[in-house]
Amino acid sequence: MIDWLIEFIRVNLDPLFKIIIFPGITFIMLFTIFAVWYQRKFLARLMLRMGPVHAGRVMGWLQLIADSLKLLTKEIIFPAYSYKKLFLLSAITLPVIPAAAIALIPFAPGYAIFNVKGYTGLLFLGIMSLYPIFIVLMGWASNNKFTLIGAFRTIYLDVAGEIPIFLSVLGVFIWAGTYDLQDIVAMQSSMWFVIPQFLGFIVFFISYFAMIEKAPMDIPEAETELVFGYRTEYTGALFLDTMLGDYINILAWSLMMVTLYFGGYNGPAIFPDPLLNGAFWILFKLIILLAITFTVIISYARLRIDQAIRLGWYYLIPLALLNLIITVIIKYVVLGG
Amino acid sequence: MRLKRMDPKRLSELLKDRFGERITITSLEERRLFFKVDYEIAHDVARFLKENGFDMAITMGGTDFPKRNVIEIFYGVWSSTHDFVAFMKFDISRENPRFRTFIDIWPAVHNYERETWELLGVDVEGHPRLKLLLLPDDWSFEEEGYPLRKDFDSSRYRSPWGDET
Amino acid sequence: MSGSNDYKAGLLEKMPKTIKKMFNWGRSFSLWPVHLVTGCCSPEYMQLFGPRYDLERWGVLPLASSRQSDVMIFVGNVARKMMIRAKRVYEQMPEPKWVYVIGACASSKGPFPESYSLVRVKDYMPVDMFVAGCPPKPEAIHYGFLKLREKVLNEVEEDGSKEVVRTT
Amino acid sequence: MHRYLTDPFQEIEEVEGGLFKLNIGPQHPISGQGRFIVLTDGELVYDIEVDIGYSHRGIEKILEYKNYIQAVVPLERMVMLDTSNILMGFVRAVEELYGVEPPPRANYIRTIINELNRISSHLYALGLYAESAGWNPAVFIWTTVDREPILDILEMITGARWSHSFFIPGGVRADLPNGIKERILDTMDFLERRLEVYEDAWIYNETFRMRTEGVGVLPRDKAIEWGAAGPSLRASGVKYDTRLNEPYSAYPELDFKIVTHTAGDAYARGWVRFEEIKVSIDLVRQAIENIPKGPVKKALPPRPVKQEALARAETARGEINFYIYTEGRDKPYRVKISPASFRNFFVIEQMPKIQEIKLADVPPLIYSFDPWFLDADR
Repeated sequence: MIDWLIEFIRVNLDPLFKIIIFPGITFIMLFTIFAVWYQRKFLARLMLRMGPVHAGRVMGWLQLIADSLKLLTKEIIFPAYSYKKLFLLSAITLPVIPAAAIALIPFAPGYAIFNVKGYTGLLFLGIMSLYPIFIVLMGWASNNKFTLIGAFRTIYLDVAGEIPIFLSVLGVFIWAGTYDLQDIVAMQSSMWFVIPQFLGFIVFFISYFAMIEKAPMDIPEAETELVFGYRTEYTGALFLDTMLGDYINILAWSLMMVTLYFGGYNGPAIFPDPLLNGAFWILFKLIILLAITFTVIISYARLRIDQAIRLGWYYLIPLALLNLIITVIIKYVVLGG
Repeated sequence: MRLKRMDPKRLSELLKDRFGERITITSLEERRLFFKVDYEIAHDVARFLKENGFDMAITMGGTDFPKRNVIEIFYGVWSSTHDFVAFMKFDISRENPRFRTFIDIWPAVHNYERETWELLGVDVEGHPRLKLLLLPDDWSFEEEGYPLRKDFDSSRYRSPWGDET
Repeated sequence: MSGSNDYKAGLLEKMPKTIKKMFNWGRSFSLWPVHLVTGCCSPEYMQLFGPRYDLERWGVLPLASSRQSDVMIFVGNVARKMMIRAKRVYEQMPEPKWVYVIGACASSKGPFPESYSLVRVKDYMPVDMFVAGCPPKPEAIHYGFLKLREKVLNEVEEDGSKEVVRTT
Repeated sequence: MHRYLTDPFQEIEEVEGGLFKLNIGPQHPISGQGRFIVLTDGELVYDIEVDIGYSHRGIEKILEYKNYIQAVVPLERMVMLDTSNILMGFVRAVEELYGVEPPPRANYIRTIINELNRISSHLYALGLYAESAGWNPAVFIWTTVDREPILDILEMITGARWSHSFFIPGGVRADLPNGIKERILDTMDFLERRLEVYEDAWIYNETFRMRTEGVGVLPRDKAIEWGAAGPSLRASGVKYDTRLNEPYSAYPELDFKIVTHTAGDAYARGWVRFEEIKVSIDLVRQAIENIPKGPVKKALPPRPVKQEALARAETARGEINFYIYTEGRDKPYRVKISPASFRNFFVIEQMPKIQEIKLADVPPLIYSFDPWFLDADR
C-alpha cells in the first residue's frame, strides 16, 4: 500500500511533492521547528534543567507551535526613522536564501528539488553567500546602533569564515573531480570523504560556526553586547521570520556538511524504498551533527571579532590551502589521477 | 621614597607638630585617628597626609548640623603603608556651603563629592562633573530640597496604605 | 492604558471561538519576560530559571530585548529614575503585553515607606499580577507566573480583576 | 574628547567625529539597574561613563528615622546576595559605639554565615562573569543550582534564603539548629567537587582566557589611587583584606591566607574570586569545627559610650565602611555608608584612559569588577 502510494506520488506529483512536502517547504518548516525544540531541550539537559515540558504534555513538543502562534499575533512595530520597505523586505527574503540552497541537496539517488547535473556545489556556495547581505540590510534598515554594529560584524565575520569554508569545499571538489553534489554523494558509498579530506573537514567545521553565527562565533548577535544583534528591532511575525532564516541557514550548512563529508543519503538499507532510506539516513546524521553543534555552542565563550578574524586568516586559510596542496599531490601524484 | 610604618599616635604627633593649634584630635584608637581641622588648612593637611602615605580615600561625606549652623565635611583615608584610617573633618557654613574639591589629592573621592553636592547641597568648587548621580532626572532642588539636610521633609513621600492613591 | 485590550480584541474579535482559544493557548505557553532589573529581588528571580525551579518548563524564556517580549517584569524596588525608563520599555513592547510586579517594594514601597526616591508601579501602569514578599521565594514567583498564565489563557482583562498572590 | 555628554535619553543620533554613543542599559542584557554610556568608534571604545541611581532608595536618610535594630531591615536590602556581610559593617559600628563585644559563639556563627554568603555571592558573580564573556548561560545556570544547598543551610539557620536579618548589635538572633554541622560539612564537600568541574570546564577554558586575559589591566598604584575595593584590589597585587587587616568576628582565630594575583586584568579578578571560594570553604570548615559553647547575644547598654565610629567589613565585593555619628539617642544622627561597588564604578570609568578597550571587552571588564548597583546606589 505504502509502496503504491509512493509510486503514485513519484509518477504523478513529483515536482509538486518535492517543493511542497519533501524536502520542500513542509519539511524545512517542520525540521526548523524541531531543531529549535531540540536545541532548547538539549541545552537544557546540559544545564541540568528540563527545558519545555508542559506545552503539549509530552516533553513540551508543542512548545514551538505555541511560540509561533504567539509571535504571529503580536503587534509588528516599525522603528522610528527606519527604512520601512527594506526593513520588511530583507526580513522576508532572509529565509528564502538558505531554503533555495537546500533545493540542490540530494536526499536520495537522483532526488533533489532542483534536480540537475553539473555545477550544483558551486551554485550552493553562491546562493549561501547572499545570506549575509540581507543581514546587513536588516541591520542597516532598523536605524539602531546595536543592529548596525551587528551588521558590520556580520561582514567582518563573513570575511573570516566564508573564504576558509569555500577553500575547504574546494578540496572536496578536487578530490571528487566534480562540482556535482549528487556525484559527490554517490562516490561516498564506499568511503566517506571525511577520511581523505580530514584537514579540510576541520576547517569546514570551525568555519561552519562562523557561517551559522552560533557560539563561539555568535559575534553578530552577541547577546551581552548587542542585545539581539541585527534582529533587535524585529517584533512578532517578523522576528519569527528572522529566526526561521537563522535555523534554515543552520539546516542548509549542516546538510552541506553531511553531503560533502558524511556520505549524504548513503547508509545500510533498512527501508526498501531508496527515498525513505536516504531521507532516514540524512536526518539521522543531521540530528547527530546538531547534537555535536549544540555541545560546542555551550562549551565555549564567544570570541572577540578581531580574534575570530585572526583565527580565520592566520590559521584556517593556511590550513585550507595546505589541504588543497595535499589533496592535489595525493590525487594526481600518488594515486595518479 | 620608602616610608616608615607608623601608628595613629605617631601621626597625631606629626600633625600637631606641623599644624599646631589649628588641628584638634577628637579620637585616637588602635586603627583610627579622628581629627578636626579648620577649612583654611584642610587642603594642606590633606596634602600632608598624602605625602605620608595615606593614598586611598575610603569614604567621604557630610553631616548637617542646623543647631550649630554648620555642615561638617569628613574624609576617611586609608594608608597602604601604615594600614590604618585617618579621618579628617572640617566645618563649612550652612548658609553658603562651599569648599574646594580634593580630587587632585585623592581622585577616588570624585563620586563621593558629586553625591555630597546633590544630597547635601554643598557646592564643590573645581569639581569637573557636578551633575545628578543618584537623584532622579526630574528632581527639583527648589521644591524638594536636599535629602540629607535635617530640614528635609520625608513625610510627603510616604505612600498611602492599600489601594488609596 | 487600555491599548492592551484594544489590540487583543481587534485582531481576534472576528475569529471563531476555537481559533481564539488556540491563539490564547499559544500565548499562555509563551510568556517571555523582558530583562529589566529594577531592584534587589533579582537574585531570587534568577534562581527561578535555574534547575531547581526551571520556569522554562512552562515556556517562560527570559529575553534580552523589549521588542520581542510579552511580560514586563518589575523585580523589586522601582526608583523614580528607573520608572521613566520603565515606561519607555513598556511602550517599546509590542501588544499584547502584561505587567507582573514582583516584591513588596514595587507593589507598595515595602520596607522603605518614607523613601523619597521609590515609587509604586500601580500608579504608572496597569498591573496584571502582584507577588508579595521581600524577596518572594521562587515558588511564589513561579505561582504568580502560573496565575498569569491562567489569566492569559482565559483572557481575563486587567481592569477590575487584579489578583494578589499572597505568600509567606 | 567630549567626556561627559549625558542626557537622559538617547536622541536620534549624536555622532561627533564618527563617534557613536551607545547606551548600555538600563534595559540591556548585561546592565543591571544602571546604565553604561559607551563612546565608541565602531569596535573601539574611547570612554565609559557609569550612570547609577536607578535603584536609589535613600537608605542613609531612612536610617535617620530608625533605631539600631530597625535599621537592620532596610540596610540588608542593599545587596541581596550578601546581606550578612553588609550588615556586619553596621553591626560592628554600633557595637563600637556602645562599647559591646559580642560573645565568642556569636562571633563564630557570624563568621559561618558571612562566609556562606560570600560563597553564594562569588558563585553568582562568576556565573554572570562567564555569561558576560559570551558564554551560553550554562555556567550561570550551574552556579544557580550550586547555590541552592547554601541557601538551604542559611534558611535552616536564619529562616530566610537571602534577607536573614540575623545579626543584631550585640550578637545574633538565635543559636544554630541541631544537625547543622553535618549538613554544612556535606555541602562543603559537594561544593569542592563542583569547583573541580568549574576549573576544568570554565576557569581554565581556552576561549574564556582569550576573552579575559589582558583586558582591563589595573596597575597596583592606580588601583590604590582610584580606590578599587575587594577582589579587584587584590587582583592588582595589593595584599589587603579587611578580614585580616582589621580583624573582626572569629577571623583572627582562624587560619587563612589572602588570595592575590599580580596581573591585575579581568581574568585575574575572576581568578581571585574563584580562589576565595576555596578559602571560604576552608574557613567555614574551621569555624564549624572549633565553635565554642556559650550565649549568642548580649544586651546593649542604654546609652552609647562614643559619639562616632567608623567600622569596616569585607563584603564579597570589597570593603564596606559605616561612619555613624550619634548624639546619644537610640537613633543615629548620621550614617554614611560607603560601599564597594560605588568605588569600583569609578575605577571602571577610568579604565579606557590607560588601556585600549574594544566594545566586546566592555561586558567582561564590567563584570570582572562584580558590580552591584543597589550597593552603589544605597
